Amino acid sequence: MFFSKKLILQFFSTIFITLVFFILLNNLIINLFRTDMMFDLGWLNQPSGFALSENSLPYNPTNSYLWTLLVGLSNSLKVIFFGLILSTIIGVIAGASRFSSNKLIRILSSYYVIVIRQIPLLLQLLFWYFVAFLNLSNTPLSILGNILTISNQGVRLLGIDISVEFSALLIGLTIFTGASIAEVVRGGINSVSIGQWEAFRSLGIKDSLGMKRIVIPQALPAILPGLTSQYLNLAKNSTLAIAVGYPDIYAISDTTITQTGRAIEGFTILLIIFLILNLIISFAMEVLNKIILSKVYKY
Amino acid sequence: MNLLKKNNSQKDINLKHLTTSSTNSLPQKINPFNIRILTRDFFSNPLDTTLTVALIFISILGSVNILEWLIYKANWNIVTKNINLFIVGSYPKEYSWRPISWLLIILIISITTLYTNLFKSRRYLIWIIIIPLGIYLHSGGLGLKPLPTDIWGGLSLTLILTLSSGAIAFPLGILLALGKQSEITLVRFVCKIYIEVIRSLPLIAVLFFGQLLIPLFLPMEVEINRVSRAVLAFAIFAASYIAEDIRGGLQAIPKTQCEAAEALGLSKRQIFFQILLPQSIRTALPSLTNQAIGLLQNTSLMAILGLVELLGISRSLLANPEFIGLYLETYVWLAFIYWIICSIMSLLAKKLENELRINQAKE
Amino acid sequence: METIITASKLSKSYSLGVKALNEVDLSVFSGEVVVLMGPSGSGKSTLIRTFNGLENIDTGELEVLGVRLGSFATEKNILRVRKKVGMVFQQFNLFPHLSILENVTLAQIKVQKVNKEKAEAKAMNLLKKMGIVEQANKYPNQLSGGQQQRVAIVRALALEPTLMLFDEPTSALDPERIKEVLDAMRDLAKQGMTMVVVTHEIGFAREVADRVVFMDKGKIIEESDPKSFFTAAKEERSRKFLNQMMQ
Amino acid sequence: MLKRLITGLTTLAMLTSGCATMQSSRSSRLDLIKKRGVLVCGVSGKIPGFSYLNTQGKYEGLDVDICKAVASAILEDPNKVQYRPLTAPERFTALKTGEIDILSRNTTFNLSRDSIQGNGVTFAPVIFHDGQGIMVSKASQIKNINDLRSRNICVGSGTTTEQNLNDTFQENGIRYTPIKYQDLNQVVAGYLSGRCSAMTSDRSQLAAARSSFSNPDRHIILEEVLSKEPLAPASIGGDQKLSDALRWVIYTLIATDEFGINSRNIDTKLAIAKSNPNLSSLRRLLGVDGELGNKIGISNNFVVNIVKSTGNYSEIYNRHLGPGSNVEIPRGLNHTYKNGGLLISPPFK
Repeated sequence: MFFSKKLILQFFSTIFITLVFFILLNNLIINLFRTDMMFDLGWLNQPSGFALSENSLPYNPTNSYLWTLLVGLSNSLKVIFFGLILSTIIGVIAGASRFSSNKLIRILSSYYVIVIRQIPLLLQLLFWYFVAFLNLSNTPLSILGNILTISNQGVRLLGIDISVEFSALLIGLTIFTGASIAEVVRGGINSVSIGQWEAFRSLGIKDSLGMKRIVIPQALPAILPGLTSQYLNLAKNSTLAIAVGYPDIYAISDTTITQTGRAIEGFTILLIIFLILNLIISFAMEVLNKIILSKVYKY
Repeated sequence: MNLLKKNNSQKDINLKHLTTSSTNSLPQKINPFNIRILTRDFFSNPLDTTLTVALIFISILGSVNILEWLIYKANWNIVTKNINLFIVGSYPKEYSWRPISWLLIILIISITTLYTNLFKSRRYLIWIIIIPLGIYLHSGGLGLKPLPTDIWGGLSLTLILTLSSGAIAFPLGILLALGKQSEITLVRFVCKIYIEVIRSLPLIAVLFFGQLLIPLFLPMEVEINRVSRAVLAFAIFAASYIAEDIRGGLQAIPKTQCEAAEALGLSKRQIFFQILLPQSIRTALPSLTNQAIGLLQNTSLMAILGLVELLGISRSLLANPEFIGLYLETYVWLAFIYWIICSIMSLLAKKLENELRINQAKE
Repeated sequence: METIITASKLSKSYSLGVKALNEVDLSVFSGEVVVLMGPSGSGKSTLIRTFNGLENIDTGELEVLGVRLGSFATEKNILRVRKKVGMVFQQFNLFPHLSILENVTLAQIKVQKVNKEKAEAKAMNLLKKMGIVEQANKYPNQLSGGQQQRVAIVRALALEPTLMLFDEPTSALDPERIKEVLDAMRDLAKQGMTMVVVTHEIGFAREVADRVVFMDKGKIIEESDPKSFFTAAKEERSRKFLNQMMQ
Repeated sequence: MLKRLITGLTTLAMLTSGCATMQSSRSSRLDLIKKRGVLVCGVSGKIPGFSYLNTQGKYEGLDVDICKAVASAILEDPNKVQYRPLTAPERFTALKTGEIDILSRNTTFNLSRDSIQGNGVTFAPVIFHDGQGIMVSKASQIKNINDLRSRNICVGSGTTTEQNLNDTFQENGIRYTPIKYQDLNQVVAGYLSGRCSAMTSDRSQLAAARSSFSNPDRHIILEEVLSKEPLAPASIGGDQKLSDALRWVIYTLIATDEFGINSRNIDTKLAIAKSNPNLSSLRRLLGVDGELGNKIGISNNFVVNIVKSTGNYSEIYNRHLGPGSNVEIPRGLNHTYKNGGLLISPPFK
């Protein structure tokens, strides 16, 4: 035989994949042509004509669709950024609480994880927004003096105004992601051998200190990959903003697609944005991973 | 060898140990009313005591309020008056026995799987038959009156979406995992791109693609209904995650397994399907369980895209003037249903895990 | 002679109902070296771990260095005992992310509140005595098993304990590394340290031990001086065990 | 394992083969509907009075009755309809991809939606003349849109409502904050909770929403109308057969209203028309003479079928929006021209 079996297989599979690809592309072109909607990005420069409830970048409705999408992205980044920080704090506390000497804390933290993870995130977001926040009173309720005031008009923290849509989304995402991070942290701590616990305990070191100095540093290599995927999940889940009226990138793409009818283009832009967002988070976590590992294991 | 064994047993202790307090390392026969145990678990130092007292106070206050609301304040009319809508959506009354009996069959099989040993050897076959049976009972044909997919709804639609997309995503995920390790460059490349792209997209975007853009990639004559498009979109999404889980399982298998199988003269295909795949699935089972539960929960996103599954039907009901404003009741009720189903799924997965472990031990 | 450990009728069972300790009575006196022997699962490891509160007992009375460690001892009491009792494990259990020096100084600084310079000076001194001072800035996994176990001994000694517990300290070592650890323990015994050692090393027991305690199935079967134990064990089970060990 | 794989693949095959139906691209959708024996109608499903799910799990409302009228004209059976609940953003795409045959979902008729370069659909005659309004609580003391300066306004996203709101306020130089929701009942929830000082939507929907409040008297709809909102059903552009049929179904509802023909007297009227050759316009309308139905590709007695199943426009209106219904909206512009409204039907000739 002149051609090896492998080469023939390679040849046919290549043909097959190319064929499928072209059939799909062909259908797309025919369908776009039929509806007079050939791929075109010119509309990005037209004014969007819709107002936004909040914007992290300067914005008014005469700005172009392109700028509107960027404002949406900045709104997304805002909720993702604070979500990452808060859910990490909650997740680490809840995960470490599973090893508390107080049984009640152990029970409560395990119930937190069980309950939150058995209920769809979308349902939780709807709850936080339509039940928890919108049922607040109209007149601001002050907590801790004037540090935090909340009403159904918004939250004011240290003089900074935060919308209820943002707050509900942030709390929902944080509590949901926090539960997953708690599991990651628990798994990481469990991966540290029992001998390490016994060793620091027999040196007279208390559990709280041992956890901080001995266990967590060794658990980090097991925790970080899980943490990365939870961060990515949080970024992706932030698109559920649309259900609580927060103008994130997905909500704005959705409105844009409705107004312009440019579904393929709008979707492509969304796809690219999320590919980049993923790359950024993965890259940042990889760098963090390396820094932490080199700090923890100096050899 | 001896040393290795010791290590293992130590690991086992590890898990139990770490969940108990600092002063004892192994669970023991305890009398729950022993005052000294209470001291150790709840009041071992002043900080603990304060926390315990505060937490007990908050829990009692919370439970009293919640119970009061559940029993006296809540208006459960939206649930009691619409229970059939929650279960089968707007499926016509005269035919609603079809989805209901399907749900009952699932419930019965779940219970027998969990608590009895009936049909043990054929159990997986029964679980696979459930899916076409559900589609048949819902859509009709072959003696049953055909009914279109757009009247499907409620809990039965949620389960149809979950089970059918899972049934597609699982083999597709395995194929992708296999493809990612293929020797053929283009296959490897395509699988890799597919997995990476889908995993980086939010589910809502994939579902949007499924609902509005899939038709653009098909010839004009081909019309796929909404439910199938949703199933397809969920399958496309879940497969990429399953592929990564399976791949993780494959990587966890020691190389010696492969070498041993090769030494026995098994072909490549035999090695994959008989040695590697079963082991990797066993390893990946906990994460696959999470995927399955996630899939069920994620079907609720279809409410945003206009299907009247469990959450969608609730949103329609909340538009009815009679039930306006009953958000909390509705959401608590939905959370309860999702919680029950997810718990059943976890129990089933645990059972499967145990059975696989026993099988492994027998081997 | 001062009593270091007084144990009476110690019992402990795991959830499966197996009695790990069954009414064990034992006293250890100051300056004494007691070797615990017995087949695996005999309860000797459980017993030694109750002495610093790593395991707690179900019933019975236990007093270590004058502190009561009965069932459900308070956290405070346990910490008090642990500060005075050093322990060396089969798997060394060094902290892999800390250097040798940090391993030895951590508890001094955090528990005894000694300042860093003093702690390091003391650590270097002890490492020097143990012959591993040149390893001070390395990390545990760069050391051989024998070296690691000697670091573990130093780590315990740095807290100036009154009692040292050894839980099979040589079982995880390569045969050629066993001697260096046993030598270190021998030196320690010569300096008059009170030691409880779980080991299968008959030579060590014969030479160093003041007393050999033989356990089986959670009970103390025989307690005698090493000479009479190894030459003329009284109990059938002890003889059987020794026969197996000699082969 | 292999078995499991094969079963999975067969399921896939079953699903795809069972669900894919072939449809000719050349012929009109009207023929497809006839062949299929069922009309696929896109509705909202969440607007009281127009289309919503009743406790029996059936859709109900003015928009739904339009679907029924079309089904009884084309398929001679008002029940041969599949309803697709659609969100505002997806409705035109659904029409374009052929997912639905007709759209009957509170859709505002305007140029860009009608044109090829825009959304590319063809509108049927207007079935409900509406205008966008703003509802506020009486207690707020808001009297006109100027009082809404830098207030929050709840609005449904992806709708012309959103654009109209923006246009009006921008023209008047009034700054405001839109809080956008996905469907009307969420807009209502946002408004009632006090998240917004006002909510905006079509006046009919505002009235419908208000009627469901526990204290309807505490809310008022401002006099100002932000825009004309002629709501009309639609079909895909470039399919004249279907759009003609749809158009004349709507005119039937209006014409029978003008003639005073309703579901109670239709049999009498038909008997009169049959027995009296002089009543030529009535005879044509009821399909006794003139083969009118054939000309638009449906049966000649389509008018009779429609009136028998849904009644005339007044009957439909009164059932869902009239006095005593759940959602009471004053009829206003939606009377026939004879009664001072805007509804008029060209002659059935």
